[in-house]
Amino acid sequence: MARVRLEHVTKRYDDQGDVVTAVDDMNLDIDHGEFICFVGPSGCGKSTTMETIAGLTIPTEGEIYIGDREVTNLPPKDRGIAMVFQNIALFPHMDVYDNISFGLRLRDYPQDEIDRRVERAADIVQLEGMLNRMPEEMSGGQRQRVAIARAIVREPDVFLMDEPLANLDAKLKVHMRTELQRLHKELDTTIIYVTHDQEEAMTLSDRIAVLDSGQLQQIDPPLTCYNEPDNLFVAGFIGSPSMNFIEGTVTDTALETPNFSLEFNPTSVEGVSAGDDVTLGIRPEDIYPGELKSEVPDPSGLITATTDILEPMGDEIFAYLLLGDGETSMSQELATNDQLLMSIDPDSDLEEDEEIGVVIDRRNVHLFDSATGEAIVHDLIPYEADSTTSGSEVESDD
Amino acid sequence: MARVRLEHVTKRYDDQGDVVTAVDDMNLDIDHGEFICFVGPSGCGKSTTMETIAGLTIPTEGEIYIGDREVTNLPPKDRGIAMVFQNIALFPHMDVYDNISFGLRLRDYPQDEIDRRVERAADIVQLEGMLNRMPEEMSGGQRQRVAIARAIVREPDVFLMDEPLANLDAKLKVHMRTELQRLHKELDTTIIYVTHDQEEAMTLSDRIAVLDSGQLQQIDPPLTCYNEPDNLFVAGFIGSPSMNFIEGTVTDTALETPNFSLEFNPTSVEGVSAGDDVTLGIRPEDIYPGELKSEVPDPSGLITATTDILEPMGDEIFAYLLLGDGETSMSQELATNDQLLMSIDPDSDLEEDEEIGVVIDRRNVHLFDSATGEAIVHDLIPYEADSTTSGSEVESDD
Amino acid sequence: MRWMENLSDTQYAYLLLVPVFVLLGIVALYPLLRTFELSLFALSADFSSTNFVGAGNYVGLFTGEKNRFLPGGTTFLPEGFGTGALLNSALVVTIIFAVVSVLFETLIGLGQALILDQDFYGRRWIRAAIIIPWAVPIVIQGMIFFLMFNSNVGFLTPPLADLGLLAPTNTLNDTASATFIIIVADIWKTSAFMALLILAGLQSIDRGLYDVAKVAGATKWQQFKLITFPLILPTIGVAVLFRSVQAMRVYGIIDTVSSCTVVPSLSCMVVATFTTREGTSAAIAFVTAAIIGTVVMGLIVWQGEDAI
Amino acid sequence: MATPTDTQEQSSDGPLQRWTQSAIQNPDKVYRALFYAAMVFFLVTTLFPFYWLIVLAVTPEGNLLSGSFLPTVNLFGVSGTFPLPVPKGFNPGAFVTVFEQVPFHLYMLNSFALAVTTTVIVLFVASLAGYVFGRLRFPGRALLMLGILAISYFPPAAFVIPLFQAFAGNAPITIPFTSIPLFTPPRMLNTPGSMVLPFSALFMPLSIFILTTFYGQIPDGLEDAARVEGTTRLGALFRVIMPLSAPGVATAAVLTFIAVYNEYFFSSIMATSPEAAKWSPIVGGILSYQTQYTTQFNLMAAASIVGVLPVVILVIVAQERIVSGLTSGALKE
Amino acid sequence: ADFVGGGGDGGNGGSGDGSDGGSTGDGSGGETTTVQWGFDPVAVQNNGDAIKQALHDNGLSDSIEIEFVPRDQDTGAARSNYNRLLSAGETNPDMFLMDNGWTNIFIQRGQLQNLSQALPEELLTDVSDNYFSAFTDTARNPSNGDLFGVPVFPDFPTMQYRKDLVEDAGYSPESNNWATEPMTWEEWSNIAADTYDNADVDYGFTTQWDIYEGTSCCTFNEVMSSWGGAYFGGRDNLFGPIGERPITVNNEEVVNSLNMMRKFVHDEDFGGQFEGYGGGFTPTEILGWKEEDARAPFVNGNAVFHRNWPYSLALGGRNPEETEDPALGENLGAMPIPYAVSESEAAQPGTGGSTAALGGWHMTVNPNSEQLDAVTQVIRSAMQPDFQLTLLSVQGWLPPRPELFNSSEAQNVPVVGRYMDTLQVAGNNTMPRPVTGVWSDQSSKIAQQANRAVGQEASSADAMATLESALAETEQT
Ligand SMILES: Nc1ncnc2c1ncn2[C@@H]1O[C@H](COP(=O)(O)OP(=O)(O)OP(=O)(O)O)[C@@H](O)[C@H]1O
Ligand SMILES: Nc1ncnc2c1ncn2[C@@H]1O[C@H](COP(=O)(O)OP(=O)(O)OP(=O)(O)O)[C@@H](O)[C@H]1O
Ligand SMILES: [Mg+2]
Ligand SMILES: [Mg+2]
Repeated sequence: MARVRLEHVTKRYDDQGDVVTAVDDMNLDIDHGEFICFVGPSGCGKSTTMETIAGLTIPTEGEIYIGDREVTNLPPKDRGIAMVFQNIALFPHMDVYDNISFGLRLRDYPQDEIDRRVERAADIVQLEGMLNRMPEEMSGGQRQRVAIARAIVREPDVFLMDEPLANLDAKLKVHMRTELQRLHKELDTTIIYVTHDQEEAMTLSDRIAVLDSGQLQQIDPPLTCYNEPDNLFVAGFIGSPSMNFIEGTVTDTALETPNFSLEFNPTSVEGVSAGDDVTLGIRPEDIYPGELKSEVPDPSGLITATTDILEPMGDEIFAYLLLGDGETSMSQELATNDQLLMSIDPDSDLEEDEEIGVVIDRRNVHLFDSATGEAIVHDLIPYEADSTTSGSEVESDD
Repeated sequence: MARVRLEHVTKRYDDQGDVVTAVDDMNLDIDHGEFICFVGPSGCGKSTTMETIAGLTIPTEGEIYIGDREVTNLPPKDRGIAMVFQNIALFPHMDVYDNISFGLRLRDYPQDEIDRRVERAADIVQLEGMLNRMPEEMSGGQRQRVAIARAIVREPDVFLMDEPLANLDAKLKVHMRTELQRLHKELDTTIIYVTHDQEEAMTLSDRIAVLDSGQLQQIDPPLTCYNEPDNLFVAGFIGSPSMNFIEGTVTDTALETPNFSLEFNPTSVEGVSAGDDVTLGIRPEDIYPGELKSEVPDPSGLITATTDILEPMGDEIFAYLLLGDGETSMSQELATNDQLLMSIDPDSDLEEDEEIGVVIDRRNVHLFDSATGEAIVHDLIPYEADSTTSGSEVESDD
Repeated sequence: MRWMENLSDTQYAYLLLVPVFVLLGIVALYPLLRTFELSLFALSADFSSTNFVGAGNYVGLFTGEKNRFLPGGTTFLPEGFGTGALLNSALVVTIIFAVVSVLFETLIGLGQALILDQDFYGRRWIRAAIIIPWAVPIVIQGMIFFLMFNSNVGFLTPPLADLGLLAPTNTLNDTASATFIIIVADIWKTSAFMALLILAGLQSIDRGLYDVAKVAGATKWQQFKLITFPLILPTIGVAVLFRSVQAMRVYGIIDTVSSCTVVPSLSCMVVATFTTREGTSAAIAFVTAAIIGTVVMGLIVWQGEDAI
Repeated sequence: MATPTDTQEQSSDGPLQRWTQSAIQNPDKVYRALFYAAMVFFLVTTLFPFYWLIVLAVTPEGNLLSGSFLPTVNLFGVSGTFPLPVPKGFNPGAFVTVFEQVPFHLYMLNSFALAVTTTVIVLFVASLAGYVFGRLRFPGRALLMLGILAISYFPPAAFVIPLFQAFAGNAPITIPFTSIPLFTPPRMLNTPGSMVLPFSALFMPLSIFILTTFYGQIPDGLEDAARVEGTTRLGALFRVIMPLSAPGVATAAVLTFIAVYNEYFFSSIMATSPEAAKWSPIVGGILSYQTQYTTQFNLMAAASIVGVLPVVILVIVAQERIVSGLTSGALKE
Repeated sequence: ADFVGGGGDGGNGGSGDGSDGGSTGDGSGGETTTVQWGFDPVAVQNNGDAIKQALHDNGLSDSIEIEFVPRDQDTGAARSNYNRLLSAGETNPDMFLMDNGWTNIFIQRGQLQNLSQALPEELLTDVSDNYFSAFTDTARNPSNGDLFGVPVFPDFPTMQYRKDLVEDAGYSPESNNWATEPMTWEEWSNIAADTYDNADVDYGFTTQWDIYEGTSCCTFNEVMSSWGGAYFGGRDNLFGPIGERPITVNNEEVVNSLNMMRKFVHDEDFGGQFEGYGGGFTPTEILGWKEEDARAPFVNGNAVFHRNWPYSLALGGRNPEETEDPALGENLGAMPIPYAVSESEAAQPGTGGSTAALGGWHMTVNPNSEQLDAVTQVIRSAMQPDFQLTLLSVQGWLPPRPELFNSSEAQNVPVVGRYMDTLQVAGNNTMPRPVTGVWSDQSSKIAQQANRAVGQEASSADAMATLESALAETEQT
């Protein structure tokens, strides 16, 4: 039973007196058979957490349990894990076959069993003809696939995968994703997975763990993270393009922002009261051009905006809108009060530098406490009974 | 003037008698100041092509021109290029500052100029406080950012970037993308860029070059590649999730596929005649649930299908549909006659294993010659004058 | 084996070092202690027994009192600053030998290694050729050079004497000339040692780094200076360290080409007094080790603590 | 990556001009030329003494010490001294005599056996130490390394007397500075043990330092990967770190092997007489061509050529197995 | 006899690896006892079986088996080896062959079996009465005269020359009895210079003057003695007492002897002192020469005179037709080393006249040996004149008994036999090196200064002054 638990795990690197806390008091409880994705900005401690679970790094503090055993100080080989390394780490002196079969040979599997498994793994990662290549003779993606194959032949209790698909093309990624899901089911293993690809995190995981600066921000099923982010950080991090954030103040009847106001009744929403400073979060897909107002369940009033840049993405277009007389503010901060990103249908005939009106789906407006960043509410106007008549509200999706 | 031209460039590796053709008679003409993305499956020759341009690999055949000079045999240092390597390749014995400033120090830039540029580059890649770290003390993404910074401080005529953002999280990717675009404009350089991220390719590039098995498949602006793929390979490769392919035969009045038929007039479409074996391509966003039929400009007849798996992605849901009595065929081939992937609005209340009717937007149906894979037509029913009334056809985008 | 994996780094380190400790303890440490014990005794006047003299042997060395046991006119410390006095001093001769030979061996070895690191047709044969000197036993190396400069058949003395490098007659009994010849012989043989080690360092460098350097605009020289050299520096460090130590203990080649009377190295002094004056010999051995230790500490400090 | 292919074809200027022309266009040619010049220089300087050895070997014994090896040549009336030594007479029989006079092959076998055993022991023990010093940080590390290094400061003679007495096994070993007996060691004189043990100890420090350097440079990532795949730390050392440090390990092995193969000081002492049966090594064999007054330089030369060649061949073979630039492609750094 | 081991015919011995070492510690098992004898390696290799057989032929019981243990070729290495063996209390080998140059040091350190106690009286008397006494003295304890080694063979040099060349120059060695009547250096040098001028050879005289034991023990010692000089005031002080004997190297006679060598080499005149001498016929190369370097040109016909040991006679006297090595055959002549002052005029007691430096080897006994009786038997057999003649014939080793020099058997030994007369004269005029506990410290200092003087790096007087003070230091105890 490969339940994985981290209790108060902390890892500090002492880099010539200047201490880096890579993992900060991390508590995690991952069930047997779960598929967990770690996401978070670069340098937030994902790989380090993986390494402590693998036993490659001994945590400065805290304990780690796999199954029923405390494994904090157990060597990696006794933890029943297999790992795909972010840096790939193929053995350069071995060919692909030897790299893949390394772990099996260590465990003295019979030769035919090894052959069988290696073949199957090579098949899964589509490297059939390359078993005799040396790592240096392969492309980046091929190397990464070898690394994946090396882990999956082992069929361990826990898989640790650190960005295993980063160097693969979209098609192969999709393929590998399916294969990983199948493996996950077949082998009934626990998988801990680091990725920067939100789509991957969304499709693969049972729960997503969002990390920042070594701290766990939220761990929840993908849609929960998407729809009900615990705090500003998660809200901004999950979803691509990112959620729009606008600072505002709660009045008795509305939410006032520098460029527009949203009517709502503060008393109907728990945790909000007039006078509060809040940050408003709206996802790009919850903003609509004015002419579609009728189709939005709970539209806000028309907000005037100017289209700035249009980024066609094939299946959608990102429209960067400027609110009010706002200059394009390229600030790095979360809240970009004067800017809104809207995603629209590719057939749209919107032009750059056009003045348009947009509406916001108030049902999908998130509110966060500006001071702490904690989420207050995820639907400014809550879904009501009328949401059962969904048929009419569902927009055609293209 | 950093126009980059490849003429009949071929690169073969002789791997113990077994010849690998990494690049196969590649002809490319990249204008000064263009931003070109190379995309293609893993191992298709992207990195190798980059290396020949950089001068790290001498092509087996063919010539390379940068600006007005033939550079085929010129050493890399005289080509006026900077490169971000797929394998990152930081100098392990130098700290971040030294890694970034390497190229400048070689050219004896004055110290304050070096400091200025390093600082700026570190700023762009958000590594300000880490200039004294050694590579081994950094996370994967941080290393990659050092590699990017090392290239951008150089301000060369041509940038070669081999998956520079693969290990960065979505937010940072977006940030880096903007920065790269700005750099591109500011420095007026030519950028050749390898990526697996379609969004990246779409947003960044002036033209996308699609490679497969060492051969150039298509080089065109992003939307052209998306909307008018030259052949089955490009059609299947560009766009995520991938285009649906269904094999069919042309009759006098329609296109017959095993599970449905699309009415059309073969005579109205050049290159098609009754009796041809063709492959039908439909993107997931051009398939609609039956109830939205009215809103589709040129809908096909209702096609019955059963929902198989629903994959919620946050801003959309991928619905895997089974046509006819088709079993889930997990074939690796391009055409999956019994399966359709449809992307729908996340608010939809579709359930798994539900029998529904779907319609296809016939205007966006692509036809390919089944034998050669060449595209025949990209709009089965061509856009007509009525398409000017676009306002009504644009669906709300969420 | 499980318990081994659970040890802390320190425990694990010491555990793995046990075989080293055992081996070196038995075969190095124990004899050294015994030899040190010997160095505290001196032969009695009638040669039949030894007396405890404490540090007497050591003091005698530095006061010059023990010089009489050293071959020929050799002194331990120089007795003046004239050329003759300096070349009579075992310490000075040893240091001259070490400095000059190690310097040239490093340069030549580096050059050879750089060549061997290239890809070219027939590399394995060139490599063999360059290794040959190292495989030649010292006796033979001595014979080769002895016969090259021997007064009957040596053919190299006249041309080199014309250049003023060697004394034209009695060459192998002239300290300066003999030292020169011995240094050349040593360079011939041990440059290969340097070359082998440095070559190994070169071969361990990730070739990818050169790609980066090339693209960044590094010339060959800059690639060498900024990538190759810093990356092989630790290897060169080890090579120089050990060559210096070996050179400071030079004996065999002196004995075979010339003699310890003519080119008095420290090790020569140990061997020369070895059968007759154990105490003195042991004391010289320890003083030699101390001197080498001082030089090594110097090297380490000079190379930075990273050397260790 | 690859070396440029010289495909330029030039107009029909003089060859030198053509070369300069292309050299200017392609500085690699200049490097190449310099490279070959340097190579030839090194080849000549390293091989000349060896050539001299061959000259000595084939010169009949009686001619060795009389008359110059530089023959006077008379070319078109101008007589001068030929600048290269050439054999005075030709007697390849020396290579046969070498084996007739003493069982030289037995001496070679002795050396070979001693060298192989020592090399194996040294590599094993030094690998452990190299791993410890190269990859672990622990208190006392620098001090221990200095201590191990210090052993090589001592002239070999400093070890000999006590070791000989211990290996003679005639009297119990006493605690140094006392006469308290500990135990009587087994008699080891004239056995390989009495040579292999001191060799191992004395050649150990060099190998430890070499391996420390090389093992220290292997990226942690690869050791991590091996451990996750199921090796112990030691397993990772022998399966990944050692093979990856192949150039360093091979060099340590070659240096140790050759040093032991040609070692004479200890073996001449631990073999109480220079007989092949008493494990006297190759140099013992070579020296037996020397008698109180006469020295058969030709036989010594022939014997050393015979003795050196196997080592050189071994080295070539060993080196051949070492692939350059082993770490490339291993990691995304 | 091809005793230096050059020829291919020497393979009969099997280099001592045959005997399985079965004897080493396992006692004598009743019947046969094995006596191990550290022996000359070339002799073992070439004639080991013949020598063993000769021992048995001379009365050694068949129950005693001899096993020769070849020692190191280099005498210094052999000495170190034996020193180590004896200090480690080794019981094997039971007997050693020891160089007279260092036997004394083993005696002084008490590392050898006192044979005066161990051997039967008759053997001791035989040694005292019938052996070259100067040679035997190097095997005695100088303080009480106890015998620690029995001489096996002495070695003394002769002045060898090219009969054909001197005859061509008008001299007649036969009629002037060169072979047995020593001539003065003055006479000799004129002959040498004269012949050198008349012959087409590169060198008039080749000898050894390198910085090595051979110069201090022998070549310099000879020349010095023949001038009536000595290191430590004459023959009586050769073996001590250290520190109480005078140091006489800085005396006129020694300086003169060196100046004479300089005359030979550089044709220096020293204000007319050597006006009557021939000069300039000796190459500077002697400063770097040992025996073989000096012998090579001579035996190749490129020198007139040559000073060397009997082995050189044995090699060079061979018929050139019968050997591949260069040889001179009947053209090789030998005479005693010339002298400058007669014994009666000598400044130091016991010196003067023709002087041959004394080399040679003794058999000594390991005090830890567990089979002294068997060893005694071996010594007894090895002392038999017949055995000694066998050694002369198979190995070229001179007999240690003067009387044997005259025997017809000795005269009949091929090649060396021809020079027996000369060797006998040399044997009667030997001068041992002054071996004491400090000799090894002194030897290299002597050689170095002698070399410097003849090499003109310092005046002979300065060199000897330096040497005098250096020797004085070594004499302190
Ligand atoms: N040194 C080599 N020897 C043999 N084959 C090689 C060598 N280097 C590359 N190849 C092969 O050449 C092909 C192209 O490699 P390349 O690195 O250009 O691919 P890529 O398009 O960059 O792929 P990826 O996206 O996986 O990085 C691959 O099939 C690869 O296996
Ligand atoms: N050996 C080390 N010494 C000092 N700091 C380190 C060391 N290793 C990692 N760090 C730091 O610890 C932090 C966490 O690193 P980690 O590798 O876990 O990040 P990550 O979440 O995997 O990032 P990425 O997505 O970029 O791979 C980073 O800020 C990194 O710089
Ligand atoms: Mg990471
Ligand atoms: Mg690539």
